[in-house]
This record gives sequence, C-alpha cells and structure tokens, in this order.
Amino acid sequence: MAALLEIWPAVALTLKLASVTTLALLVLSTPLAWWLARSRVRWKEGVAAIVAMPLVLPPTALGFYLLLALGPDGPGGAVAGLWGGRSLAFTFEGLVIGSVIYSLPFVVQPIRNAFQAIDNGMLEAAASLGASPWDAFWSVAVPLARTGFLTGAVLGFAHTIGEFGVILMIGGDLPGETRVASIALYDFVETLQWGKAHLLAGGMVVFAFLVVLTVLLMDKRGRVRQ
Amino acid sequence: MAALLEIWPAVALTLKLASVTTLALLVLSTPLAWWLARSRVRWKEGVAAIVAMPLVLPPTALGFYLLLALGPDGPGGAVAGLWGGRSLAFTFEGLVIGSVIYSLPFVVQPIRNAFQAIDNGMLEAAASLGASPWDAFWSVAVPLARTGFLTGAVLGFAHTIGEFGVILMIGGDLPGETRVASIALYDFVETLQWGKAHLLAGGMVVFAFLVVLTVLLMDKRGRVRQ
Amino acid sequence: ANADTARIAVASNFTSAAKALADEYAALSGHAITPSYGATGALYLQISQGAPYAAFLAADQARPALLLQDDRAVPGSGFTYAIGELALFSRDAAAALGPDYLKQAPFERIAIADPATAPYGLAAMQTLQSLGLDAVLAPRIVRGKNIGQTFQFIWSGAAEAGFVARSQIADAGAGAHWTVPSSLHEPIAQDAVLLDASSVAARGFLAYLRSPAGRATISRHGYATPE
Amino acid sequence: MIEAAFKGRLGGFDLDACFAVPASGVTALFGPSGSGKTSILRCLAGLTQLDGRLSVNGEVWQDARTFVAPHRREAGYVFQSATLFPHLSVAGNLAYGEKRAAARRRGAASQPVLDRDAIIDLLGLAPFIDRRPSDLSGGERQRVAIGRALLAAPRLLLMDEPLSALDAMTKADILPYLERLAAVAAMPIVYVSHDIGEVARLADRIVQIAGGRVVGCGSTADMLERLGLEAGVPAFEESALLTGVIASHDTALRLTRVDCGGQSLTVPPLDLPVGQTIRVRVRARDVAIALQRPSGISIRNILDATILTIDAAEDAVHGDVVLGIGDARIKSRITREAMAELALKPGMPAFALIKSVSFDGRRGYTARDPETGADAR
Amino acid sequence: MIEAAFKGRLGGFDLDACFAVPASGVTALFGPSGSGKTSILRCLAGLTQLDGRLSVNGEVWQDARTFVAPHRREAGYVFQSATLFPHLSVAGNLAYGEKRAAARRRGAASQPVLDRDAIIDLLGLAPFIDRRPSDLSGGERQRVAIGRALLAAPRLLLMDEPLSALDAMTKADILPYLERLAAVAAMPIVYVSHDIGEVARLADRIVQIAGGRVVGCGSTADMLERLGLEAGVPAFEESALLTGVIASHDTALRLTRVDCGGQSLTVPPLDLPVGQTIRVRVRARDVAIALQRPSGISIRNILDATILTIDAAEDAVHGDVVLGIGDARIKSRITREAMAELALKPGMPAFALIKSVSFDGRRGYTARDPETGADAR
Ligand SMILES: Nc1ncnc2c1ncn2[C@@H]1O[C@H](COP(=O)(O)OP(=O)(O)OP(=O)(O)O)[C@@H](O)[C@H]1O
Ligand SMILES: Nc1ncnc2c1ncn2[C@@H]1O[C@H](COP(=O)(O)OP(=O)(O)OP(=O)(O)O)[C@@H](O)[C@H]1O
Ligand SMILES: [Mg+2]
Ligand SMILES: [Mg+2]
Repeated sequence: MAALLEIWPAVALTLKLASVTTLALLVLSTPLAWWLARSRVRWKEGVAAIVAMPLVLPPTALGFYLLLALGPDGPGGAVAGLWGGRSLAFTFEGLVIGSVIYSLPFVVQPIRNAFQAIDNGMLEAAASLGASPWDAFWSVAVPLARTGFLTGAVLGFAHTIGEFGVILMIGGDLPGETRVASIALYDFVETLQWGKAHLLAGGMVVFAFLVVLTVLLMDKRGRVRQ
Repeated sequence: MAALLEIWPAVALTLKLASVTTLALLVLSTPLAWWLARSRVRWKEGVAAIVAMPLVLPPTALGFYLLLALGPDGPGGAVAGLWGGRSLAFTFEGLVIGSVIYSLPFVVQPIRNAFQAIDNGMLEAAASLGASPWDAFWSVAVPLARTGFLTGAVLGFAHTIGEFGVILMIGGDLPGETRVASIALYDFVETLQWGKAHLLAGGMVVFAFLVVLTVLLMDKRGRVRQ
Repeated sequence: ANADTARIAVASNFTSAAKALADEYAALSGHAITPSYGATGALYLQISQGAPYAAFLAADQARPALLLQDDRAVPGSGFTYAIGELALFSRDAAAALGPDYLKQAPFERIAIADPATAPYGLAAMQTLQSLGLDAVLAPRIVRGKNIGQTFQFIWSGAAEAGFVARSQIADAGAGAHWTVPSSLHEPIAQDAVLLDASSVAARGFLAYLRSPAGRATISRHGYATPE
Repeated sequence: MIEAAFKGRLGGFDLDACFAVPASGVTALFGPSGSGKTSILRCLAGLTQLDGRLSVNGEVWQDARTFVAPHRREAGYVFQSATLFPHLSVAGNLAYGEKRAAARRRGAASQPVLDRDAIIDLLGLAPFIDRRPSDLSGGERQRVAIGRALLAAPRLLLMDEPLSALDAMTKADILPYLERLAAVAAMPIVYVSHDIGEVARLADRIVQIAGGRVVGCGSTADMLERLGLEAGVPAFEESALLTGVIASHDTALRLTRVDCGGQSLTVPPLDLPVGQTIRVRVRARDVAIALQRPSGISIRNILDATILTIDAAEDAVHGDVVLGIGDARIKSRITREAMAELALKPGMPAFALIKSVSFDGRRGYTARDPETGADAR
Repeated sequence: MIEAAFKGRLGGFDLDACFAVPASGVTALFGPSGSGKTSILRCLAGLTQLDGRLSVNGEVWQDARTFVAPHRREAGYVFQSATLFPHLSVAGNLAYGEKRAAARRRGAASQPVLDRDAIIDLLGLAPFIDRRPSDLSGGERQRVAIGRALLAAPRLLLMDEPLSALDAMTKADILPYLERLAAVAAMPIVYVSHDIGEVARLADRIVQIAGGRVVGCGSTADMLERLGLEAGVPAFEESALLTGVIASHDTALRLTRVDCGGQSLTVPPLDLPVGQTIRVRVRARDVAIALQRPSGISIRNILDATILTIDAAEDAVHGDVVLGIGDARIKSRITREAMAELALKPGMPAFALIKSVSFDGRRGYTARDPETGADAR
C-alpha cells in the first residue's frame, strides 16, 4: 500500500506522458506519412530515413543532444523564452518533445505503409463522387488506414511507457514533474528494492497489456473485410 | 585516426549484432506475423499484445529480468549447459536474444499488417494454380508483403544499433565481445570526451542513414503497383 | 525559519542514504528535500544545461570540481561528504572471499564497475593492480556502467563475484563479502557542492551532512566519513 | 457540346483522341479491348491528365492553362471494376456521393433530385443495403456502383461497361431507366460497352475507338450501318435504323403501328403517345427479300422497297442488299444462293420482309428530340 | 461424372445445390445476379467449405470425412474479377501455374501439354507480355487470367464469366478454342455466364440456379426450350436445337446443307466433315410460318412442318407455336395478329420459314459424341 502510494505520482505522470505523446505522434505522423506515401519527389525517402535516425543513437546520447537542443542555449530555450521560461529541458513539454522524436518512426512507418496500400481507385472514386482531396483523405484514406494507425498507436504508446534513457536525460528525474514510472523502476532496481521493482514492473506490464489488447481487439472488430 | 581505431571493434561488433539480430528478427517474425494475420483463434490478439510487452519495461529493468533468465539459474543457463557454457549472459548469443526480444514488436507488426492486407483472392488464385499453402506463402504472400518486411527490417536494424540499456545489462561491456558502439558512445558522453562522442554519433547516424535509405529505395524501386 | 523546498541531485549509489538523510533533515528543520537520482556524469551534464537543482551530491570529486571551475556552483561550497568503501561480494554465502579467492579465481566472471565512468570501478582496478592480478583476470572481467548494475550482475548469478560498494551490501543483506582494505586503492571520495546560493534548505542540508547526526547516518549506510 | 481532345503517352500506349458530341443524351465509346476507351473516360473525369482540351457546355475543364480538379467536375464515374468503399456498407456507399451532392446543391440553384428509393428499387439493392461490399456477388457490386454514381447527381455520367456483370433480365430493367435519366435529368452519359445491342439501344451517337484514336464518330443510325464493315462488330449484329412516327396502338392484339415514310410497320406495343417520333433498329440478317408479295404468311411487315445496291464478293458467305424504303434505307443480308436465284439487280422493285417480333419491345427505342439526337459532326 | 451437393449458409445466404453432370464437355451455370453461381464454383474448387459431397470421375474431393485441399484438386479457376498477381509480369503470371503443372507432371504419367505460344497468340497477350497487371486494360487482364488458368493444365476448369469484359470479336476468337479444348484436352469446364448466346454456343448442358438452389438441369437443347418460360432469359433469346447430319458443302456459294430428319437445311459454311452430327440453335423469333410454300423469296429454309401446339394468352404480345419437323420440334414466335389471320390450329400442316443466315457461322455449333453430349439426368 505504502509502495503503491510512493509510486503513484510516477505512474500517473507516465500515463499522462504516454497519452499526450501518442496523441502528438498521431497528429504529427499522419500528414508526414501521407506525404511519404503519396508524394512523387525524389528526396522523400531521404526524409523517411531521417525520421528513423533517432532510433540509431543510444537513448542517453540522443538525450544528451536533445538536452543541448532544448536547453537554454538551444532552440528549446528560445521557444521557452516566449512564455518566460528558461528552457524546455526538465519540463513536461520537453519530455513530450523527446518522446515524440524518439518514437516517431514506429508510428510513421505503419501509417505510411497503410496509406501506401490504399488502392488509388478508392480516392478516384471519392473524387468522382464530389469529395475534395481533404474530404477524401478523412472519409476514405484514414478509415482504410485504420490498422496502420492502431499499430502506430500501440507501438508509440508502449515505447513511450518503457522509454527511459531519453527521458532521464532531458527530464532530470524530478518527482511529480518528470519522474515517470520507468525511471522509478530504474531507481528501484538500482537500489535493490526488488519487491517494489517487481510490483511496479508487473503493474506496468499488466496495465500496458490491457491497453494494447483493447486497441488490437478494436482493430479486429472494426477491420475492413476486403 | 586514433579515435577511429579505438572505436572500431565496437563499431564492427555493432554491425554484426544489428545484422544478425535483424536476420533473426525476420526469421522469427515471419511465421509469427503470418499466424497473427491469418489465424482465427480468439486469443491471438493476446499473443500480439504479449509481443509488444518488452517495450513497456525500461531497458535496464528488462535487461535485469533477461539477465536472470539468461543467467546460470535461468533457462539460458540450461541452454548454455548444452555446450558446456555457464550462462548466456555476457555472450554474443545473449545479446542477440535480448535484442530480438526487445525489437520484436517493431518487426512483427508491420509484417503482420502487410500480410493482413493481402487479398485472400491472391492466395486462392495461387491454390487454384496448384500452389500448396507453403508454396503460395513464399511465391505470393511474401513478395506482396515486401513493404512490411522492409519496414520491419529498417526499424529492427535501427533500433538494434541504438539499443543500449538491455545490451549493457546482459552484455557486461566486454570489449570486442559485447561492447557495441552505443555503449562506447555512452562512455564518451559520460566521460565528457565530446570530440569522440560527436564523431561516433555522427558516424553511426550517417552509416545507418545510408543503410536505411538503401533499403527504402529498394522498396520504392520494386514496389508493387496495384 | 520559513519552510523551504530544495531539489538536489544525488548520485545513484547514494540513493538510500540520501533518502534517510532527507527525512531526518526534514524532521529537524521543516525544510523539504526532494532528491533526484542519476549517474554522476548525466547529472553533471544536466546541471550544466540548467537543471533546477540546488545542490549536487556526486559520486566522485571530478564533476563537482568541474562545476566549481565553470562557475556553475557556489564558490567554496565543495566538500567531501562520504568516502566509499569497496567490497568484494558474492551471492554464495559460503565463499571464502579475500585476496586468496581472487588469486585462485574459482569463477568464470568477475564483475566490476566501469573504471572509466565509475569511481568504484577505478578503485576495483587499483585493487587488482595492487594484488598483481589485473592482467590475469582481465579476460574474466565484466563491467557494469555503474555499481548498481555491477551489483545486479552478481545478484542475478550471472557473475559469481564482483567489486561493489559496501553500502549496497548493507542494503542487500544476504551473501558473503570482504571489505577491501583502503590501502589497496585510492580513497573513493564523494564530493558535494551547493548550486543555488539562495536556497536555505539546500545550504542547511549540506551542513547537516557534516553534522555528527548526518555523519552517523552516512556511515550506517556503508560509507566512511572524512575526518 | 462536349468537346474533347487528348494526346499523350500512357506507359507504352499512345492516345490521340479528339471528338465533339452534344452534351445531352448518350454517347457510346465503342472499340476493341485495349483500344483506349477507359483511358479516354479517365481523361474526361480528370483522373488522368494528358495534354489537351476539354469543354463541357462551353465550360472549360481543361486547356493549356486550366485543369479543373476531378472532384469539381461533378462527373459521376462507374468504374470498370466496381470500386466500392470497403469500409462502408452499401447504404454508406450510396450516401457518400448523395450527401456531398446535397451540400453542393444548398449553395447553388437547386437541381432535380434523383429519387433514392426509386434507384434502390430499380437496382434491387434493398436486400443487401446494410451489407459490406465484400459480402456481395459480382453483379450486386456492379449495381451498387451504378446506384452510387447516380445518387451523386452528376452533371456528366461516365460509365465503363457498367452492365457487363449483369444478367439479361437485370440489364433489361436498368437500360430504360438510364435512357430516361439521360433525357429527363439533362445529364449527358458517356458509355463504354462491348455489347452492340446495348449500344444500339441506349446510344444517340457512337464514337468508335481503335488503337487510341477516334476512327469514327456519328449518329447511332449511321454508325451501325458502317460498323458492320469494320472490325469490332460481328457480322451478326449489323443493322440499320428506321425513323417513323407512332400511328396507332392496337390494344386488343397488343401491337403498335408505326408510320414509316407512308408505309405501315407493325411492332410490339410501345408505351408512347401517338405522333411520337421513334427509331427502330432493324438488323440486316432479319430482313428477307421477296419478289412477289407473299400471302398466307406470319410475317407482318412487308414493305415496298427498291433495291439500291448489291454487294456480294465472290468468296463471301452472304451478300448485302441495300433497300430503299421511302427516304430511308435498310440492309438485307441474304445468301448468295438466294441472290442468284432471285436475280436481284439495282433498281428492281422488291418487298422487304421483316418479322415484326424482331423489334423486340426491349430493343426498339425512342428518339429524343431531333436536335440532341442529331449527329455530332 | 461430377457429382456435387453442397448445403450451408454464407453470411445470410442459404445455398442448397445438388447436381450431377458428366465430367466432360462444358456445363453452364446459369442464373440471375446473386443466385449463387460464384458460391457453387467456389465450393467446387474447395475455396469455400460447406457441408456436402463432391466427386469428380469417381474421385472423392469432399464428403463427410474428406476434404481435398484446393491446390490438390487441380481445378483451374478464372475468377469473376481477374485476380492477377500484381508482383509478377504477365509472363510471370502465365508461368506461375505452368511451372507447377510441369513439376506435377514429372511425377505422374505425362499429360497432353497445352501449347503456350498458341494460347498467347489466341488471347493476344504478346503485346503486353512483359507488363505488370496494373498497366493492363480490363479486357487485357481478363485474357491473361484465362491464359493463366489454361496453362496450369487443370483437370477441371472453372470459369466465372470469363468473357464478360471482352468485345464480340475477341469473344468470337476465344469461344471456339475453349470448345475444342473441352473436347481435346478431356478437361471438363464449368462455366458461369449471363450471355445466353455464349451458353448456347459453348455448353453441353445447363444447370440453372436461382436463390441458391438448382432449379433446372438438362442438356442445352432441352434447357434452351424450357428457359424461355422462366425468369432469367429474355423472350428475345428463346430457342430450340435441331439435330442434323452434314449432307454436303457448296464451296462455290459457300453454304452447307444439313440433313434434318429427311429435309434439307441450308446454313453458312461449316468446317466439318460430311456425315458429322451437328446441332443448330434456332431462335423462336427467327421462325416464320406460311400456309403455302412461298416462292420468289430469299428465305432458304422452308421446311414441311406440322403445328403441334399453340400458346397465345389473351394479354400476351406474341403467341408461341410449336412445330413438328420430323421427330424434332422447333418453336415459332409470331404476333397474335398473324395467328388470327392465318387461323392456325394444332394438327394443321404448315411451312416453317427460317432465314438461313440466322445460323450464324459463329453461333451454329457442333455436337460432341452422343455420350458426352447427353443430358445429365
Ligand atoms: N500504365 C500503363 N503502361 C502501359 N500501357 C498501359 C498503361 N495503362 C494502359 N495501358 C495500355 O493502354 C491501352 C488502353 O487501355 P484502356 O484501359 O484505355 O483500354 P480499354 O479500351 O478500356 O480496354 P478494355 O475494353 O479491355 O477495358 C491498353 O493497351 C493498355 O495496355
Ligand atoms: N459473406 C456473405 N455474407 C452475406 N451474403 C453473402 C456473402 N457472400 C455472398 N453472399 C450472398 O450470396 C448470394 C450469392 O452470391 P454469389 O456470389 O454466389 O452470386 P452469383 O450468382 O455469382 O451472382 P453474380 O452473377 O452477381 O456474380 C448473393 O446474394 C450474395 O449477396
Ligand atoms: Mg477499359
Ligand atoms: Mg458471381
């Protein structure tokens, strides 16, 4: 019970971070994935490769570079200055930015694949029925790419929950502000508090399992039978 | 130059690990993704959710549990015993196992989506032309799921290169054996050797960029126009 | 005095001691201390990027010195708050640990922390050098990035023995250990600095570390304290 | 008018098509497989962009500077392979275009609304209105696609073999409806079909395509006469059109008499007012020739005719005899044996024998007003 | 024999079909859209598994205990919508089944090999043999699908409206080939089509489907006579078959004379030996009746006939008169006006007038040997 109380703020923060990040990832990935799937420009595969690059750096190293970028001397500091802040590092917003960058490829790629798989005839049919490209995108492309969106959401969500290196680096383990469950778990493991560690790890896994299962079942129920 | 020589073994090891892991991931994911895409059993979404679970744990925590599993008292020890070893921890094989488990969802999901998107009519046509399910799988399903495979390979490869927490935990940082580039980069950052850190990070990104770009362009060139 | 709060950055190896010290200090002064834990290197980087910590309890002397040098810390505030004690540890309670154990080497893997990044790792290497075993044992050494990880290598059974901080053994309980005589390695001094001159709570907390009560708590957690 | 000219390369295929037809009634695109019919239809819809010009009723949809986006053309399209939205039910598919048309209409002057229920009824969609397209048979899918295009209330309807997967009875239900629609809704239809019967029945004019080019263009009457000589139409279907005026209806015997240049034709009953001008397709193979007026015979239509031309190549199976009937001309295809036996010569008077039931009620068809029905150039 | 019985539910559709037909020649599945033709074909191929039995030539493909996997049935399938492999070129698609058939053949006794080049030539696939299916027109795709199925050298060929997207000329090229194939390659064909002409031409027997049930099954001759009375065939196409023996060829006039129960029929030239038994489809609407033998008329076939039955409902447009010609019977459809005027009565002698060109060379068709051509039950 005491253990639960102790980890609750971290768990709540994790949920908030994972939800906000997943949402931000979907919002960001959708136009990017669409562009990657449909554009004819030659360099788009270059952009696709760049999106995957944050994956290549170890999280702490990536975190370090992000720390520099978000810090008072980087662009993040400039942005934070707009509302009187000093830097985006060590803030919740900074965590979201870091998590988004780190998980972006897992979300962009499945959505892009799903967009790519859509038969052009579907969009042509929509146009012939008077739907503008924007209208057709929402009424035809997005519903047909449903599975890609759900996969992206699941991977992005799970990855953000487990994410740790980047967050630790740019978040600074501030209780209630940037100390998420994964960091708390790390601390428990580091300090040999096995009981709490197992409890938290088990809780995270069970909770995430339920969320992911729900999403996957949603997909199954609503899946387009072609 | 000296810096290059210093990090070369780590880089070479990383390449080997990423290649072997990607290969192992594809080999493992293909049947799993097929089963997830085609099976009618109800609990398959449960399996799909379980595959995503390693993502949810912070790598060091996951690494610790893996360490227990691979160690002398876990199943890994039993397996290692077969060829006279004591444990799979601190071995290259152990690293591969850990990386595979950690990156599995990124590879399984895109391939599963691609398999799921294949029109049943294609497999029926193959059967009517005398192809056994096994034959049709290789001659029709796999080529049609090409984009899913490439996406899975890219994500798995990039993620393995950048992976760090798990590897550190089960690898024990043995130079030439389990010290990969991401660990070396971590060391440079920790010990404030910025020059080397930037060099290695830049090198990893550029190299991975080229690999990923090549794969993505391969996809583009050969993509099925439907 | 008005109740004040301060965030302090604490090297992970000092986690449980810091918790106890913060609780004691809060009861004593009414000031709240919220510790954040991390690797000394990472904490240093964060502080140099403006992390909102009022004080820094490092695991070495180098990073506090760097911060003082960069004017990131309050001049003259640095001091050694604890001296780590190195121990050879094995999960096997029956193991007869000592220099002979290292010489006979009845193990496949021995764990140490990374000498490049962790002070305890450096001390462990120095110990092996003093015993003339560094070259012999080199192929059997597995390295953790910090002593937390090193301890886990041993705790999980993946390595049969290894050098850890005595403070960790105090936390863990079971197993056998041998406290390495301080003559075999250079002292593992852990320094603290004040980062925010205006923080009453942090200044008070650093003072508490040097008070007899604070020193008692520190040594209860497996550290020596400076004279 | 629909004035179209497209020129360009599609993969390895050269398209260079240019035609102008009235923007009313039904225009058939006719040609063999792979000749470019679908490609032209796609250019009309704006789905494929080649160099060229296109204007519909004076409104420029494409020229050197303009390219109206497909969704702004309000061109309904029934695709060759029904592209229903798999994520929507049949009802959802139908509503897709309907909703958008309704939204458009609110802004502009209100247009005649197609009757949703009538279309569902006509196409027989009710039994599966709530199903997903994946659960439909081939013909059912095609019918939904037609309904969906109609309900979008397009200003121009493009149909790519919309009836090919349908059985004859269903076709026979849908054809008259399309026919009426083209007239009533003032919605020109461009129609691709391989079925010359369908084309003859429905089209006011035919644009004949071969190898990506327009090789013929004219009123259905003219083109049907000509088509027999060209590849693409089996000899079996060659025919001519007679224009006449409905003279009277015999309700007891269920016959309609048509006045055709002073002579009377008996055809199956037509539900049209007396005085209406109609056109009747007469297939060359259904016309026999007699030198004396036969008696005691079931053949109803025995028309006074003059032999105009005779065409009988040495190695041909049949000969074609063109007969003048008043101002009109019909063709009779008979064996060369009969030709020899009857010693036919141009200028000779003769009787054209047409079994009245040859004008099947389903295939006889009405002419629209003379202007829109006129030849395109 | 192909003995099939399937019963089960597909979504909301009840299928309960049971029929037995000889495992040779062409069996047509005929019925309106949504009647279950495709579903039955899928059951035959093993692509849909319902309860039931299926045996082909005594080999059990399905019963309570057995279910032979689709790929072991060697049943070629031309799908209603061409399912070409998008990742393979046309050549790759063709080779797919061919390679596997060749591998199979190596194990078993060698089978007659279909000629690849002949098929490519016949179907006109050469111009786009290296292209991807996505770059083909609708008709081109359908032709590739036919070629692919044929080259897999199946033991049973299932075709779901394979010719619906093809123009008349292409159809006319392919039909005789399929016809010959069914006979020569000893490969029974089950054929779905809406085109009664195609069915009459190609099929040895017709299985009529409605609402998921077999409502009629019999030889093409019998079924064509019957089908007119049922939904699914427009009155326009109702016909009967006459059986005759080729008596002589007139090469100069390019005619063939057929001996039909002692009387002579003149038809367009047939490339068949004298003495061969053939069947000729005569459409009721092509037969006129005369009381005296007319003279000076182009109609070649004037047969002695006896009026057998007369069927003229009060409100019908036409009446049907069944005429006996020797042992055979044909039907004549004439107006009720003509019927009244001629005062026709059963038992009366009369003359049946059939324009010889009604037997179009492309539609007249040959009977295979009497056994395989026989009715299924
Ligand atoms: N992307 C492409 N690359 C190469 N050739 C193409 C491409 N698209 C179409 N073609 C060719 O253009 C020609 C015309 O195609 P189109 O679809 O317009 O024919 P169609 O008249 O509609 O034929 P069908 O009646 O068979 O549908 C065909 O020969 C086709 O092979
Ligand atoms: N999954 C399903 N759920 C519900 N109904 C279905 C399903 N599959 C097929 N049907 C229905 O079964 C009936 C028979 O379908 P089938 O495809 O066999 O018809 P068909 O005779 O081939 O028609 P067509 O000539 O239009 O292709 C149709 O009415 C169809 O709507
Ligand atoms: Mg086409
Ligand atoms: Mg069907």
